[in-house]
Amino acid sequence: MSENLFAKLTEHQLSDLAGLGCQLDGEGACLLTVPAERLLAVMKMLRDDVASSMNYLGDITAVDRGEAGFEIIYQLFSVTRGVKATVKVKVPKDKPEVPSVVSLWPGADWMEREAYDLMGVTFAGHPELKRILLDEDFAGHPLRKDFRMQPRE
Amino acid sequence: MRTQTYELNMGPQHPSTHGVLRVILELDGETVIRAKPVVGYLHRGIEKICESKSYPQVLPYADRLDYLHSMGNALGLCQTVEKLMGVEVPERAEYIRVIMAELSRIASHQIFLGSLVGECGALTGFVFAIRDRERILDLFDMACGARMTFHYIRYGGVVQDLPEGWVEACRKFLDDFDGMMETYRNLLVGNEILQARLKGIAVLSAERALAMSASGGVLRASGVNYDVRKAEPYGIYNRFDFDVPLGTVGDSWDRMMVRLGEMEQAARIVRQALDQMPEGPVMAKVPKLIKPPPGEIYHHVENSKGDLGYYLVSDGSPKPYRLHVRRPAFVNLQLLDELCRGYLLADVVPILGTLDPVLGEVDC
Amino acid sequence: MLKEYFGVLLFAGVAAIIPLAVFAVSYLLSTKKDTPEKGLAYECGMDTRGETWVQFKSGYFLYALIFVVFDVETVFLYPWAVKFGQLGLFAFVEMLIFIAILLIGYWYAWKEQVFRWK
Amino acid sequence: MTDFVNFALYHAWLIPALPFLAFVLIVFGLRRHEKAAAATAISLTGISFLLALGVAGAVFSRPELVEKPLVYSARWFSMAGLSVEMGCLIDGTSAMMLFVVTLISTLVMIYSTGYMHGDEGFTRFFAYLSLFAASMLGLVIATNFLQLFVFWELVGLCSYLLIGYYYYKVSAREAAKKAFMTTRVGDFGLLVGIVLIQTFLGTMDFVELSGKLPAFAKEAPVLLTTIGFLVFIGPIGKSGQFPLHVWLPDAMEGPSPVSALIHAATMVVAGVYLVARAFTMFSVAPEAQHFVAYLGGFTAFFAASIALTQREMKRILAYSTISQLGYMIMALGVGSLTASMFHLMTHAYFKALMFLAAGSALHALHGKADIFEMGGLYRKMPWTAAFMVIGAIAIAGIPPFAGFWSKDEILVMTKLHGFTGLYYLASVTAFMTAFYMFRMVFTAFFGKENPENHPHESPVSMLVPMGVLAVLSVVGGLVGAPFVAKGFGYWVRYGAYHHPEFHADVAGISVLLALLGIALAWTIYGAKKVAAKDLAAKAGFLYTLSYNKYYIDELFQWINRVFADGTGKILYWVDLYIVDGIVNGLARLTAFAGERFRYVQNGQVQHYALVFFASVVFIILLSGLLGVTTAGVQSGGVAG
Amino acid sequence: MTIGLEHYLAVGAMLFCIGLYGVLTKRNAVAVLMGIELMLNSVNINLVAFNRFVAPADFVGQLFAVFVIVVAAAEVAVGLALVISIYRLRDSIHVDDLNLLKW
Amino acid sequence: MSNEAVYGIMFYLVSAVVLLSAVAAVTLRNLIHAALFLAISFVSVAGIYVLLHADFLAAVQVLIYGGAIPVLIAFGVMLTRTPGAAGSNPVNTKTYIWGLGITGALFAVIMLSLLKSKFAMQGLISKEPSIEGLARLMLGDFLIPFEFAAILLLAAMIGAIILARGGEAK
Amino acid sequence: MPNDDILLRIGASLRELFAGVLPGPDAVDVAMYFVALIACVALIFTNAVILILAERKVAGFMQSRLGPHRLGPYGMFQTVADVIKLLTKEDYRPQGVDKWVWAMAPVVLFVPPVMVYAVLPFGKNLVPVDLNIGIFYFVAVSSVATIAFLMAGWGSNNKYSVIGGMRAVAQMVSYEIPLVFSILGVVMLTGSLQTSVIVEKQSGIWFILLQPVAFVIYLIAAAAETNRMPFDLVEGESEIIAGPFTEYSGMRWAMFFLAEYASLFAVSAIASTLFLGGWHGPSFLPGWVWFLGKTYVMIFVFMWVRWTFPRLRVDQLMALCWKYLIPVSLANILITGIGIFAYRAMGG
Repeated sequence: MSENLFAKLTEHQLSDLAGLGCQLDGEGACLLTVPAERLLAVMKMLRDDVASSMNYLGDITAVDRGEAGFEIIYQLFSVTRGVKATVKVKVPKDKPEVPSVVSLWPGADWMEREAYDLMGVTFAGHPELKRILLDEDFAGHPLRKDFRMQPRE
Repeated sequence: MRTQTYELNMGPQHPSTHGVLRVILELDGETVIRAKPVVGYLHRGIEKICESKSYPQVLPYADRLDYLHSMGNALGLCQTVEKLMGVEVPERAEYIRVIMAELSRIASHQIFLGSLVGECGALTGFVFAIRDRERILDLFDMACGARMTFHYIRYGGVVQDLPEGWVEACRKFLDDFDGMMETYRNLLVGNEILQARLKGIAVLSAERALAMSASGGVLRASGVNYDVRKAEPYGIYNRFDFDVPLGTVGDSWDRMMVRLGEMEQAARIVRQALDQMPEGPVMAKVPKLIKPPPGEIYHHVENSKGDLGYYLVSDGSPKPYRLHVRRPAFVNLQLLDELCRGYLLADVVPILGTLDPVLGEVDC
Repeated sequence: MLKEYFGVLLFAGVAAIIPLAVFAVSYLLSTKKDTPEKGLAYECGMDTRGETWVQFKSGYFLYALIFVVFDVETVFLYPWAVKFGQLGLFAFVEMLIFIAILLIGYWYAWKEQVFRWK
Repeated sequence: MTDFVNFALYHAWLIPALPFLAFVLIVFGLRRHEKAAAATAISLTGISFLLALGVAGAVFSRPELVEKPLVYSARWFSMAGLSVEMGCLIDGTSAMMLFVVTLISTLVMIYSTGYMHGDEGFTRFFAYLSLFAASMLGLVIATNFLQLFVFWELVGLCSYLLIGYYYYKVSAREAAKKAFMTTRVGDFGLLVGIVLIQTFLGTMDFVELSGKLPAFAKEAPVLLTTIGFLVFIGPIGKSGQFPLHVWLPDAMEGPSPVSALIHAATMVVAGVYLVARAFTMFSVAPEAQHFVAYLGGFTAFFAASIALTQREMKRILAYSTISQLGYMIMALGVGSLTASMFHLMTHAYFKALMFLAAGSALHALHGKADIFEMGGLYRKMPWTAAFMVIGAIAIAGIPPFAGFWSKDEILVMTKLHGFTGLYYLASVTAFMTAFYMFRMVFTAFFGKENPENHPHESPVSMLVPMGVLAVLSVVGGLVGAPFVAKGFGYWVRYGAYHHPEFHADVAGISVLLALLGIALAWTIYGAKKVAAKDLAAKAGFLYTLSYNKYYIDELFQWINRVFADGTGKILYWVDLYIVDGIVNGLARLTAFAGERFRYVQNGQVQHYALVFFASVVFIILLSGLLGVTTAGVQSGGVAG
Repeated sequence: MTIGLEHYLAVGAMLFCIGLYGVLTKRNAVAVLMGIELMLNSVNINLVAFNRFVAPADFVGQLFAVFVIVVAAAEVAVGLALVISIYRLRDSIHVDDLNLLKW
Repeated sequence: MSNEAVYGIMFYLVSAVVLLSAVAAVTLRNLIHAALFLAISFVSVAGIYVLLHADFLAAVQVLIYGGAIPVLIAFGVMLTRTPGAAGSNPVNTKTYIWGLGITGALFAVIMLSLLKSKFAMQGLISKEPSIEGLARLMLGDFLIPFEFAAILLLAAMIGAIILARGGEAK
Repeated sequence: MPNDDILLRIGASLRELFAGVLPGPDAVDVAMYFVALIACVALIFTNAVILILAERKVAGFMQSRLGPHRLGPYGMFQTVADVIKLLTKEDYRPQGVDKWVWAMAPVVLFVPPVMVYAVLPFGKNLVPVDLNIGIFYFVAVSSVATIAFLMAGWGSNNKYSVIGGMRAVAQMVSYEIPLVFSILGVVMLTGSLQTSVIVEKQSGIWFILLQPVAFVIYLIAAAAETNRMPFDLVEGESEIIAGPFTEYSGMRWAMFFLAEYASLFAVSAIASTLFLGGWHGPSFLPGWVWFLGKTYVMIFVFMWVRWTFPRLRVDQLMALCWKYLIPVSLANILITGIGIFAYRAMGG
């Protein structure tokens, strides 16, 4: 399935994506690594383009790569065309910020909040970027590798 | 009149919020202005814990996500790890897994159905559903000795082969199951009051459902044909002949009916699996120390709540570097606010019921 | 007649005394251990936010209003029903007119969607 | 014949009842059947007319009725100390009124079948007309003040309905409201007067009253005068006397037949008729009577001076009505019931005729009202023009037309009873009447045609009633001419019969003045020898004043505004400076009292309740002190 | 000592005055309405008492009491509706804040 | 104990309940308490009716004043709530003194005139059950008031609906 | 007086006993009222115990399970154990409640159903207080129960309670009208409000046959009046916890239940009085056995309904009452009237 999209993208949009400075990485899944500033444009293209029409945002998560910064990973599907893609954004450790995709997929709301809550990645433009699972006054972001659990007293 | 609106807490300690969900209702009289779900009361930090556990130690946590559909959760995680490691699962184990996952789906939907009508006041319906669910739990009990957190599906297969007489017991259950469905339909579907309570309530359009990343019965009730078992058949699901029940309106009633249909389809799959199931080993050769190669993978399965996904990052060590769970109930729960708005206080509980959240999964 | 109503009064008095007596017994038998948490108003485990004495929409009032009108109507209907056998057709027509007049109001309320919960 | 006459006499109540029946039938059964509705209304009113003829015949055959009216009545309701009856009072005056009202009503209804043809509310209109006629007839046969008042109010209601007939027009709504409100002012005075009559004289019956009044006049002349004034406020409102005349010109917003009915036969003459009915009272209260005379005279002159400059045809007619009503009222005031009633009758003929003719013209011109936009109508509408000319001659007082005889009678009576000033004023008014009437006739019906207009003669159904009225306008006055023995004055009179005498000087002067007026009108508007504009410019201030109706409407608006806002301001000012000024100057005790007094009108219910119950306590104490303790209960309490 | 008409009338008078006190001195419009209801009740006591002691053969007094109850029900319905509508407009139900009769 | 004495005791008992709860209804500072005491007072008035042999009327009193009007008043209170129930029924200080005075004065004059009055009394009690007597009167001599009662109720109902809905119609 | 009726015999002998001790027949009558009262109270308490157990057993039966079965034979002592537990539970008052209003609500709720027992015709000559306005008395007295819900809702200082209280009142007042109107049909047939007379008139034919519509309306309205399923929105536990009862515990809470079962019995008994011929039945059993039997059948119907239907939503509840029951009940009155005239015209 994923090869399907890869093929289609090569036909229609490959040049565009190349022009945007994206890499296409076809290891088992269609993986697009996108710089943060291009994320919204690429996402919008993926959602609205007829070939891909990624109308379903599956998942948003973040991975702490230590000194290499954070990776934010989006899982996209097209319910209509049956294709899927993974979009990855790398952000530096000291400034983990990506644009929010809530404007494209309203369902991204809680997923982004969760990633923010647990990993400390900021989603610029999110309507209500607050902690969701943890207390408002919780210090730190537990899924970061440098987070140390406080022993319970 | 300029009635002042007021806030009303529903939960976390409330008889019908499916656990420790808290909904802050803003009401005008009895009309819901806003229904803000507050989650996290059951947050255990499973994702963080997993990073410090070896892969076999991680597996029980999957059971504790959606504790009503443990088999499906474990199936998803095992398949994720197996996919990354490239392990081939024996045929018989694949069938057993499908049988268990689908039985688990039926059990989970029975809870859904029972609690939904029970919250609407039809306690007898609730009791019927729970009673029938016991039959499935008995089957699980026979297979693995547990009734809730089974730890039955393991990396490479299942922990042990089905005991003697299990298949017969399962067939017996399936034979009775048609009668159970008949009862549900008679008791619930034809009930005028229940129809009045659910029809036309909290209508969710297909576009909105997609945009909100809803999945499972919630999405399909709105008429979107998206079932991971069909869209990306994992395991051996492409060997079975089953339909995806779809709704037309997207109201609470459709969400209930879609799940009723899914129960029937699940039984259909189980029947086929029982018929096709070959003899053979139930466990692949898996190293004692599970060390998936470095890499990352996203794998998702259709569990009873919807699209359950695992995002696994391995650095080659015996412990996962990062394990993220895409919990369908968590994502679906976002819809509560917009579905409740404008309806009455009494509608909130059935609407929540049709979203079918399990807080163990929502809070992770 | 007064004697019968004395009996009714007895019933009322005893009916009021019974719960009080039961409470007294319960008070004697029960354990007592007060903690601050016990005394909190129940709101699903959270502290109550805002006024507990919530304000209501006039829908409730309208139901009560129409109820009062119908309730008063019954005051006339019962004597009529009792005397019905002896009163003849004329009284029946009179009562029909009476009800018809009130039905205008009922119809109006229906038309104004008073009976539709908002 | 005698049978019919007697039947009519003793069943005179049928005369109002039949139109009322028509009203009920139309409203409840014939809403959708135009022809049937019109036929019902016309036929039932026509029967009323026949009965009215019968009543008239009865009066002719039994002359004693003139002195001693026939009264029969039934108990309407009664309570302690008050018994009210409803019934019929038949004498010469009421017989005459019945005749006139039924006649005009019938004719107007016939006319309306043509005029209102195709109107949406055709049946509604006939229902209103029937009710209107019924109310007026009920008023005419009233035996007492209360019955009269009830019908008086009904007449007011109908006029409201009819003036506002085109309720979708803002102006019509406003006019109807204005008529209703203005006449209400008068009605209030009347009501107070009636209550006072009941209180002090113990009866409201006309016949009984006339017996009691002379004695009462000796006892309490001031009170009687007051009552007279109060009662007269009613006619001021109803009959459009200064300063409550403002509604009448606006009342032309109704359909033209309605105007004819209102101006000629019903509504407005109700006031005159009331004064006639209460003539005994005025005759023993000279101050009130003189007031009536002078107000009537002034109104006649005042309205005529406004009519001089108006441009709308119906408005001119309306002011002429006010003016003629002034004559009638004046005649009553100078003490001649006969003259007043005579003029009422003739005026009904020719004013109805003129309104119907005007309606015919407007009908043809689709509602164009300005006479200066008409011109030369006589070519296309010869009949209408002829009728209008007849009417104009009649109102101008040219012999032998009807108006001459009645107006002459009034002038003679005025002069004979020593109201010389009024006589001159009335004569000048007669001149002005002739002038403005012919101004209208010359401008609208003669002269150059307006090419924009495409008039056409009205249908027969409209012409026939006008024809009947035209004949009456010509010969109708002869019944009261001096050379007729036992003429009008014999049958309609108060007190002893005086045969009218021909006073050549009075008649000559009035005819001369009328001719002069016509000539002047011809000079200016017919032959255009003198430009009207120049005159207007020369008259300047007077013209503007007249054209704007002496700014009476504006005055009322101003008064209204000033009273609504101003009273509050004045009260506030009084409160602030006078009350507080005194308060500040006095001791604290007074300050406290002032504070309390302020509460008396602070709008708070509780304070009103306080005052109310304090008064209750006070009254009980008072009655207790006087020893009238609950006498009612002592005698047996609530009876079973 | 027999209980007679006067006793009931006295009770009625007391109830009336209590109600009147409420009407005159309460700020809350609902409380004022409550006072009026008390006054109406006192009237009913009087009516029934007179019925019982003065004309026991007939039930006119009781029938009038029924009518008074009807009026009272209508009064309280419209009164409260008024209060509610005033509250909606003015956000206050204190009668001393209301001076609608003032112009 | 003679029947008459029992009657006397009952009269004083019921009257005391009526009057005391009425006093509570007009003096309590908590409007809710006041309303509840009002209900008590109303229901006790039914006792007075029973003592006056008006059994049907007593039941009517309980039905209307025990079940209907307190509900209406309660909803009225709920709809027009003021923050805090405790001081929801304040006294109008501007009218208080005068109100008290006038009430007292009125009571005094009523009692005075009561003392001075004489009534023509009949001791017998009708054999006809009051409910039948009422029906006879209601549908006979008092037909017009009876139908007017319907019209009054109709008017009240429509008027109150219009008033109470007011701004909500949109 | 039939000698074979044990209750009547007991009554007669008690009367004799009192006549010997007490002065005058009036005092004896009053003493007999007291006896009846004691009997009624005993009935209420035993009933509550029995009905709670019955309810659980019925529920178990409906849901294909056993219900209580541990304590005593068939779990018969389960309720007793519950009562003991409730009696010994701590009786605490939450902070912020309006003390007296809160505390008196259960009492006020308990009084009306008990008072209704006064007019229940348990058998011929077995009416505790045979008022001649009996049924109207029932209507009047039971209408007071609304105040108790108001008090509980108001007094509890809890939002769920207030919502529940308001709902309770709106529901109870609404359903009072069809209830009252449905009774009216029977009153038109009998021409009397006296319960004993109403039963007496059913010696030939039970009114359920003449007034089937009224019977159905009565059942629905009575279920709503007693806040039974499917009209138990007052408690509506899935939304508003326990409505006005949220802040009650121990015996105070139990008192609400006691009141509920007392009134359940009362409305069932009234149903059998009005429609099912009361004490009439084949004479091999005494009348009061028939009466109680019919009443328990009615109670069973109520329980059956309760364990079958889901709860209505509040707007649907109101619509059912105002848009269906009231017009139908009014039409029933009309048709009854016409029917009576027609019957008379045919010479009946």
